[in-house]
Amino acid sequence: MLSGDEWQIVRLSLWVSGIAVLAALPLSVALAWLLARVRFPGKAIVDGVIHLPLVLPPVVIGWLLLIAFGLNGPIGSRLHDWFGVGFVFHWTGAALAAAIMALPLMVRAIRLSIEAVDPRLEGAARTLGAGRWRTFRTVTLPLSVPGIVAALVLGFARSLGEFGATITFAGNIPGETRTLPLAIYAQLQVPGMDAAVMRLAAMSVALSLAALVASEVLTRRGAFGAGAHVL
Amino acid sequence: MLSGDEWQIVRLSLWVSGIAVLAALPLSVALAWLLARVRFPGKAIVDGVIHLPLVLPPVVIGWLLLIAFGLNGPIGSRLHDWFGVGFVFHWTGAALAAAIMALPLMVRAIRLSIEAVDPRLEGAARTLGAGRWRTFRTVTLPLSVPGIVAALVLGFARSLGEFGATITFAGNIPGETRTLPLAIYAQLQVPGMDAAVMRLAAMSVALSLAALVASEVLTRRGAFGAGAHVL
Amino acid sequence: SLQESLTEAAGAWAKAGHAMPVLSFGASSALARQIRAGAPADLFFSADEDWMDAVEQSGELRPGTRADLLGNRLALIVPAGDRRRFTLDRRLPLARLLGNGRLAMADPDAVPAGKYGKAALAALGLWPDVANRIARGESVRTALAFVERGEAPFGIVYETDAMASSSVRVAAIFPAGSHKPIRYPVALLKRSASPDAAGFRRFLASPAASAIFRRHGFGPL
Amino acid sequence: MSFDIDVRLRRRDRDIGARFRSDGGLTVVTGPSGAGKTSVLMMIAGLIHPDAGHVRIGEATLFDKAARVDVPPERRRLGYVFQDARLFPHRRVLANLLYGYRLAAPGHRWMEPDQAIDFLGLGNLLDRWPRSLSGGEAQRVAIGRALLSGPRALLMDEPLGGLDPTRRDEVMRAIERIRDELRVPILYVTHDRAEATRLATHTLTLG
Amino acid sequence: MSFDIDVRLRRRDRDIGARFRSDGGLTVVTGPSGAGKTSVLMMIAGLIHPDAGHVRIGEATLFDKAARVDVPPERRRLGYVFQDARLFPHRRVLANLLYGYRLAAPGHRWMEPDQAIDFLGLGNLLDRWPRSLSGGEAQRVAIGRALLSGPRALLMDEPLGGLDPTRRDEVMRAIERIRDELRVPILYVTHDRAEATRLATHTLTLG
Ligand SMILES: Nc1ncnc2c1ncn2[C@@H]1O[C@H](COP(=O)(O)OP(=O)(O)OP(=O)(O)O)[C@@H](O)[C@H]1O
Ligand SMILES: Nc1ncnc2c1ncn2[C@@H]1O[C@H](COP(=O)(O)OP(=O)(O)OP(=O)(O)O)[C@@H](O)[C@H]1O
Ligand SMILES: [Mg+2]
Ligand SMILES: [Mg+2]
Repeated sequence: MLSGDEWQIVRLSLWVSGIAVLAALPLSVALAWLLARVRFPGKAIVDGVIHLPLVLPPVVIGWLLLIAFGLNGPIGSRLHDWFGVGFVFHWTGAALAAAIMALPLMVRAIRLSIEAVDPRLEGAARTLGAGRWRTFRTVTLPLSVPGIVAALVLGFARSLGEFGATITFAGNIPGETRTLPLAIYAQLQVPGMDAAVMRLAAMSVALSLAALVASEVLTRRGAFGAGAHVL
Repeated sequence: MLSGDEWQIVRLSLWVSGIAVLAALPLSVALAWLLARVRFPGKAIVDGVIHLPLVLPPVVIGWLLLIAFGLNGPIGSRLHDWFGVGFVFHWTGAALAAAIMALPLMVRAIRLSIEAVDPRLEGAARTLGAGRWRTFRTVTLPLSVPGIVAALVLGFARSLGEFGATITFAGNIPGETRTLPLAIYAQLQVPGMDAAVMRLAAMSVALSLAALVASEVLTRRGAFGAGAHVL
Repeated sequence: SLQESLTEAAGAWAKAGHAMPVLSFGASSALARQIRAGAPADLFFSADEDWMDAVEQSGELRPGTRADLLGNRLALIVPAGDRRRFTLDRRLPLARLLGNGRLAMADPDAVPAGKYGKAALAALGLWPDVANRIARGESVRTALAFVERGEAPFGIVYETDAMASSSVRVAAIFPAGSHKPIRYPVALLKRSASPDAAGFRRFLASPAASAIFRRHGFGPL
Repeated sequence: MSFDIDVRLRRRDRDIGARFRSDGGLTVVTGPSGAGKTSVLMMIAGLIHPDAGHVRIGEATLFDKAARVDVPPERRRLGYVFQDARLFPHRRVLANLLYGYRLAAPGHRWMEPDQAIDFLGLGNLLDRWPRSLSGGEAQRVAIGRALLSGPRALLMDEPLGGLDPTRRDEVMRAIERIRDELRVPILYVTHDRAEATRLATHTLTLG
Repeated sequence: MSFDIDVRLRRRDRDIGARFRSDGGLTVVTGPSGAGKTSVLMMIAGLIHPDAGHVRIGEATLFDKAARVDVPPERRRLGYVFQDARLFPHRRVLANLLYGYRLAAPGHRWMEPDQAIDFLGLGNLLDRWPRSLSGGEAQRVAIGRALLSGPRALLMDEPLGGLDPTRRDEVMRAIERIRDELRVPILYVTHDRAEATRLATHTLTLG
């Protein structure tokens, strides 16, 4: 079916997308909560910045990442000096690009769910002795599970499909940053490689289908005995 | 500030994204409802197909669109013969590509909101004489407004940023399919055009910020007197 | 890339009293696929001979109208601050010069600039040493950006691209014999209905157009 | 008009249901918490599917497991006052009141909005959002909404819960009129003995 | 332990609030629907901010506009039984009951889970999801949850609404014990005269 190289690509894609989504999750939750429940000056700006990866072509995002997180960039140079972390030409760069591209989708999904949580339940938790933070952890967050699951699915799918920012920022290096979309793109450039393209594309689709099915199972688990008194 | 050409690009981007989102909205609502409230065999497949534009690199989606909707494609040829509609090298193609790429985000946002609608309210509407369809229109849909607004914002932003599928499917034709991302990409190909890139990117960002602010106003309008008895 | 010079050439053609041609720029692969899918195009100007061959094989070209219009050269580039010059031959210790860095170039298996680069390095016997030190870009432009930003100490791009960027410097030109000649073929498409198409194609081969291309660094054939 | 009800439902731990006939009037349904009062009303309304039995009201068969009759809730024409008010949060009070009224065939309506607004004391709440109503205010709107939908029978689940004695008395008087003058059959869940004694023409005890 | 309350709130159309002192015991709060009973309880609990006034319970000043004291709800230690049950839908009944119990300092607790489960008859509901409870069952869980949080005072908003007479009597007996033996001050909203007469040591009428 797939060649050894192709398996390596699939494994790398899974790894990069998995790390990207897990890394983006806490930030997404924090931003979603901020946007859903807090009024502060400059909120529109924060919201706008989060949406940038959607609005700008991915190549531009990759280019901005290169400027900021490259070895000579203001953030990248410090990260490199202090922690020895590099992004360009490294799988961490692919994961960073994927996380950034997935972020707006994840924030929005979680935000929708947080906004749908009945604030009266949060009030009840407060009277029972839970502070703001505990109320968030024990009431708001668990009731936002549908949004979190949706965020994981959307984010994972988006990461799996991420191409433009990754190749511009992290380059296309076999075994390091060559994820499925990069491999597919390379094959697309060669006349007559349609079969290889289709095989890799099918692999992407299979991975995301698995994630979808897993998410449906998760949501059904989290339905809190729904189905009773349904109408 | 912007040159005449650049204004034309902005206008075209707005037009293409606007049409794309409006065209995708009814389909998104229908699919979201189906996925949220109906159990049917093959649901996972429908869900999977909807996610394809996220999972596959945009260029592949553009290529698949080309195969299906090109003049020699099974759908494209018929649409051309019957209605005289062409997509390749035509703004309709850019809009179609943008709509397809926005669809998964829109469906998911609306689905999240529909799932959060209390089914007991739908039950109340039924006892008051509203059939399924009227209940959907008068109860479920208005209560899903947060998701619909989120879908419009996400979809519009995604459409504004759409590049890979568009250039592969509809080409890069000034005044016809050269939207902001394509123009930005073209400038990026030319070394030393960073200022032009920045100007166009700023335009994209401004458009999406405007959409964001409009959406916040919309949602606040639709808050049904929230704020009372808040906790 | 062809984009700027072709835009300029089209402008000159229009100034001479003709209708402005509609130009669509994209990767050769995308354009070729659009043509095969029945896109209403008149002329195909490709940076990739393989794709021109593919379109020809699928019978989309008007016989006898294919011609190689432009040539280009392959350059080894370094960041603008780097003052070194090199001679590209078998003795160049490219791998050692790279150190931990990478050699940025377009995908050597897929994109024409990368394919030429790989062939040239192989002919010079340098390829085996650097094969696993390559940073592949999606296009020449991406490779250029890596060198511009100082992420990669060396890159291989077309001379035309190197000339257009002030952040990189040409450290060496690949010897002409180290790779197949870089050619940009053009051809009329069978489907073309425009009466102007053939004229514009002739114009592109004319001295007036050649001057434009030459100014951007192309070598008209 | 009469009830002829026989509904049963298998729950995880035990069976729930009721079987009774009554020739119109107001049937008070009582029984301890969890006896199945709400479940029976929901089955009659068509919001839960009984595992067996039938629901006949007057001439109309609304459900019959054996005969495979199952009229959907919107065509049963039963005015349901839920235990919780269940107002539509996206419609103001007036729009909530008129929701069923507008859907009802004019010939089926037997109360006008003005009347309902008047005896339920909703006059100064009409342009309020449900979320801003007090418990008793919401409950009164819910009663009005059900009455205005022109139902052939009423299902009322503790409709006076949360009402103060004065309102309670007014609403009870209205219910008596609906029972006696309009002869709308009523199924009425309550735990209050005084209410039961005053309103009941029949009593059904569950559990 | 005593209440010393003075809270007021400007609403669009009129002012709402209450001002009273009582030296412990159970204060019944009555008044017509919409009088502001729930609003007063919410202000005391810290869930709505009064525009002016103060809230003192025993020695503790929980709110004082003038002195800029505003203790957050979670540190007021007030057990609130809401007019609607407000159970956490994502926790089973037992987890709902224990939510406040676990957060309370052991020294503040004055009732054990077993006791509450016993006199509220919740034994066979412990592993159920709130969504599957009947109205009365949910209400009983809500009462238990508030009692178990070890509060210094209770705010009860029609706590017996939806309970059948037998349960009602049992819960009332428990409330009497809490009032008399544990001497927890209670603010108790009800429309029921019998309930008021039986439980009240003071009465506050709003509206
Ligand atoms: N999904 C479910 N799974 C198990 N038991 C359920 C479910 N839904 C409801 N029940 C139980 O069915 C019984 C009947 O519930 P119902 O709401 O009809 O009671 P009720 O007589 O209206 O009580 P109340 O007076 O408290 O409102 C209750 O014990 C309830 O807990
Ligand atoms: N956001 C709001 N805007 C305007 N009025 C409001 C708002 N929220 C509450 N009210 C009004 O404040 C008044 C007091 O409400 P509250 O819930 O305190 O009444 P209550 O005495 O508890 O009544 P009930 O016995 O019906 O529960 C009511 O008339 C209510 O409609
Ligand atoms: Mg009930
Ligand atoms: Mg109240």
